Amino acid sequence: MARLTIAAPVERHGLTEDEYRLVVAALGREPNAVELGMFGAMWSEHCAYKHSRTLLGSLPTEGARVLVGPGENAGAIDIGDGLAAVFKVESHNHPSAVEPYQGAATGVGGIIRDIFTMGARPIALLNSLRFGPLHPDDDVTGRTDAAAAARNRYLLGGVVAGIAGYGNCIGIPDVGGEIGFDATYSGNPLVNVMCVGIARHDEITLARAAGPGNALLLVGASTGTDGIQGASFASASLDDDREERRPAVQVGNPFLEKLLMEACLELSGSTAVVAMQDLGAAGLTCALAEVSARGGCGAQVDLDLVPRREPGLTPYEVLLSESQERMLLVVRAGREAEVQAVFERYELHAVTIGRVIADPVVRATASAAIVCEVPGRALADDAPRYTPAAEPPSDMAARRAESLDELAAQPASAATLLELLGSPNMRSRKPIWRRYDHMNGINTLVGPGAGDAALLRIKGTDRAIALSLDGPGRLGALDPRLAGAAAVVEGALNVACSGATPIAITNCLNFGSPQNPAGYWQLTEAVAGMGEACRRLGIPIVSGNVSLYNETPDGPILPTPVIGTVGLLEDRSRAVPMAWCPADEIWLLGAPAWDAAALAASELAWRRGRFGGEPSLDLEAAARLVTLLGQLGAAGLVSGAHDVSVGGIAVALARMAIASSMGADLSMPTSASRFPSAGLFGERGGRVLVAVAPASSGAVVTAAAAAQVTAERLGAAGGRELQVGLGDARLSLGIDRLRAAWSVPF
Amino acid sequence: MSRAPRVAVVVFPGTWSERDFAHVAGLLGWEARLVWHTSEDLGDPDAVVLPGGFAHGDHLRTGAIARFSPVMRSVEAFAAAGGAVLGSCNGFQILTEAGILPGVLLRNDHLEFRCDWQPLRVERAEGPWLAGLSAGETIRLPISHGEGRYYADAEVLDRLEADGRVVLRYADEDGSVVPDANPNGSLRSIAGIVNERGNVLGLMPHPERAAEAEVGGTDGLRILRGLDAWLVAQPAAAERGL
Amino acid sequence: MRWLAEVHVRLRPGIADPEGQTIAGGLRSLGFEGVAEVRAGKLLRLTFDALDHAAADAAVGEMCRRLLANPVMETADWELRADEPAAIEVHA
Amino acid sequence: MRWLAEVHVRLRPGIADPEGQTIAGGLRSLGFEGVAEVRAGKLLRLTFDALDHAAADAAVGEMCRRLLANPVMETADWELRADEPAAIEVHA
Ligand SMILES: Nc1ncnc2c1ncn2[C@@H]1O[C@H](COP(=O)(O)OP(=O)(O)O)[C@@H](O)[C@H]1O
Ligand SMILES: [Mg+2]
Repeated sequence: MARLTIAAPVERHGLTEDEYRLVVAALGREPNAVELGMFGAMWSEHCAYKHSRTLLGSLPTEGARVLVGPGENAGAIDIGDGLAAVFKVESHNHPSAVEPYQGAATGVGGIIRDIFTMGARPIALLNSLRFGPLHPDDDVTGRTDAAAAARNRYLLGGVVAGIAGYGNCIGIPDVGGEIGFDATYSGNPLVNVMCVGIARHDEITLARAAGPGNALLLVGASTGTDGIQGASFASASLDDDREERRPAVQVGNPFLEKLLMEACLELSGSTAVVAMQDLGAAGLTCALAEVSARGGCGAQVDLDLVPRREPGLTPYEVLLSESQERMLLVVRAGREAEVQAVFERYELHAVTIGRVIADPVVRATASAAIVCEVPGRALADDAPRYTPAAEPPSDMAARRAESLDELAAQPASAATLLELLGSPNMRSRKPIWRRYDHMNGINTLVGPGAGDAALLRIKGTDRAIALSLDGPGRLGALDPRLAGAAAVVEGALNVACSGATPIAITNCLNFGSPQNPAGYWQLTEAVAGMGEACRRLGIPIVSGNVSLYNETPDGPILPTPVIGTVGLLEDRSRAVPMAWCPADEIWLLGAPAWDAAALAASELAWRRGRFGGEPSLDLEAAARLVTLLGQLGAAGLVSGAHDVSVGGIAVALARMAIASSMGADLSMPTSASRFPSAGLFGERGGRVLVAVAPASSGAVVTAAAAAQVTAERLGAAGGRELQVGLGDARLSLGIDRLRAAWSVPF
Repeated sequence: MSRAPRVAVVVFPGTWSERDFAHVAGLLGWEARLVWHTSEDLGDPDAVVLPGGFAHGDHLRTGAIARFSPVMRSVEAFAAAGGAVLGSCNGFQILTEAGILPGVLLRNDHLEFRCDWQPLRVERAEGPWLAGLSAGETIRLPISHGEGRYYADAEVLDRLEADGRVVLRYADEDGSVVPDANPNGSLRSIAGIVNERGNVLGLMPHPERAAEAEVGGTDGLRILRGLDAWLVAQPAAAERGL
Repeated sequence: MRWLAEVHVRLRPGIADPEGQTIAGGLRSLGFEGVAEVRAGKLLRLTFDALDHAAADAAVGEMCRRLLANPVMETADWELRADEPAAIEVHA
Repeated sequence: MRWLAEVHVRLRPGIADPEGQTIAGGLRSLGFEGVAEVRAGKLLRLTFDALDHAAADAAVGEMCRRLLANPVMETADWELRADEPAAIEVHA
């Protein structure tokens, strides 16, 4: 097990020589080994956002509905009736690469704690996953050998089991997400988990210590040597000696967290509690530093009072242990007993380990001697911020210049549609989501598989919230800025397709090393694109997470900005499903994409080994489409909707046909006949298929015209066949064949 | 019975369906009381519900530790006196561990957790919970468990069948009990059983999750509603000496 | 004094063991064709205090009967030994 | 010839063991106050063919390394013996 020796060199703590000098400056003296460890963890990329904080400052975080923006444990937005939706997405990529079950499970546990720490009752989880190819022949690049594929299958199985194991046990439904496969994720899977909670405005609890003399209570699991160095570990790339450098694996205990959650929620309304902070990366050190820095005061604790799981822990280990399921509470002096009584009822022990002090330092004692005394701000806020060199990958220009005309001009065949439907990035996700309890709490109106976004009712109101967690596929390889923007647009459209209005987003930025100019360029571009799209759509970003150094000796992952979108549906009786009804007219809304470049970064292009081209997206048009969908939904004019994403129009139509168990007779406009494959399989964003009752089509056309959104009538629903005419070609497939092709196991 | 039925919903550490049952009790006009597992006082209820969840994290065996909670003494007494008891999911597992119902629920044969809507064939429609259904009909309820594989030795199974105590079986959409429709490998596709007197029902599915059309179905409501009619025909709990 | 018991909880013969079957399948697909059968059970290592060997042994039997094994489908056997300092480090 | 291996898969020292903790709590609440610690692990009983004792032992070690134990958090030890008819009955 990785145990640090007191004589550990600076490198071992992940600090550079320059950073070490900054530490000395901040303290006005040399740090002792314990303090050095604290800085090493707190100034890690994972905790300090050294390479991203400056960029994140450019994102729009204001909005009429924003109650709590970035900076707290999670963001909070007003959803009416004095209620707030509290949500955030978090990554657990590196721990999952090492131990998939526990890595994913503790990721779920961590994001859930972020939500109930805010005083909100978690009502939903979503997860966004990326893995390398599960079979060598799924990888056209030929980079995936049998061993790598086996490892990827092991990682997928472990991660899904870990998410299910934790979420099902604690009783929070997992209602949606996405999963994607690409060779660049081999050995470096992505595990992003989003949690959404509901709180009354007056229940929202912040993590700001205040009032010298107030008590610091440590609650939950006892402390062991779990995950020491976890924070710095998450910030180092996974080179081959990870087996050796691996810290002790953290084991999640959802059963304990359930008790912790219920007790904290019971206390969230209480005036006895000043602040709550969960213990995550960098453990007690981070919790103490952040609550005191946020509150502009200090904290003094006696480490001898911290309950231990095993004998012989050093002060260093107690301060940096990442043992799971622990919380720090700031409790009004004199009211400790009343708070402790609540925890006792839930069979938990809350121990007073120290007090808030006026002096703005984190001071810890052990056997009556001071083991560390560090300004909280220095730990929490004063890490250096870097803006390293940024440069597009050298081959970028050449790849974008590549023409896709030849592939795009190929006839769009039924065989290709079936191939795409059954491909790992498109086939049914049911084998995954049926392993998650997606109904607990009986709020799930639309669950996984049933729509682009999950829809959950808010009991006691007419409202529902729509939730989506989506990433940009391969766009990042050709245009990271577009990838950031497209992910925001897809999230907004997923939510809008269910009839809801997108009101806020959270995000998780999964990228390679920022010390590599291409890596940092991808990060800057993606953040810029996200910001542009959010401003254009008028959606604030209220929380997020950054995971860098996602690379293996084979190179970095695809730039993967994952967007969690929350939408509000005022009248849930107006919810829009993904299916169509007999005789419905099928309309395509949004900027037409019949040109060859629509195939850029598409699944079809990748499967054919065409990794180039110039992807694009008309943000203005997409914004108008989102608004239009809101109007159509509110007016009850559409009976079904689904956004065009991976696999293009053809796959989107097939998905709707399968969902409706009904075919349709359609023909593409003549403008599509020059590049049939681009027309049917192109994945350019900002397009939606809607099903409209004949009686309503006039109103839809008028509304679309008024909103300046292009609307194209493709045909009508009915029969057992999906028929698509394109020029003189005609593609025709029975529902059962579509469903069979789509329903292949992983 | 004039007043609203009083239902005690038992809460173990790790239980998570109690709030959902309370919500549905509200729809039914029942008075639901959550009873923490360390209490022996069920509060003179007309019926007792053991909800779903992961009592004690399902560690060791589902329900193995829960059965020793003080509240179980009262539940046993209530059941023995003929009171209406419903154990769903984890509640069913606890009832078998406690020996109130025979058999045991083992890990699903495919080793995965399974959450889905599941058709069930009603084998017998009697007693406090099922009288509102009709024997032979097919209903749909959500299942959500990793350890629902019903097991008992052949003798016990034969006795259960002979006494007509297998009340619910996993079936396909048209109500045929076929291996493919069995979601967890339960012997004889058993999804629910009752005790000798028929007053205690244990089932893996979640009736409380099928009580409103907007969340997917109302067959669960039909099951719970059965209690109202049954209670009318019963002497009050007090008269039964509870 | 302190005792260390290793309790083996086994599925009764004849009861289907999908976990064991899956592990056996996994081993065979890794090339261990010689694997005929795998049965999965639980290993519980108990550290506890008891007066003497007899009392300790009786206690373990009682723990198995009441909680650790369910007679409907499981059996339990155990090894018992005094817990020497050495052993403490092992599991501390 | 046929061999019988009892593989004990244990959590490494220091790795949290929620299951063991819960079981210990359960035993104490049943009145076994003397219980200091419980560590939960897996018991895998393998029946397999190998040429001789050395080959069988090597095979088990390989199976543990490749599938049965996750070195990140688990260790494995085993007892190996030739599988006599008697033993076969036990687990047949
Ligand atoms: N990892 C996952 N966990 C839970 N639900 C998932 C996961 N992956 C996909 N889903 C669900 O499956 C459905 C289809 O997913 P996806 O194909 O990504 O959406 P679409 O193609 O409709 O945009 C969605 O409802 C989504 O929420
Ligand atoms: Mg979508």
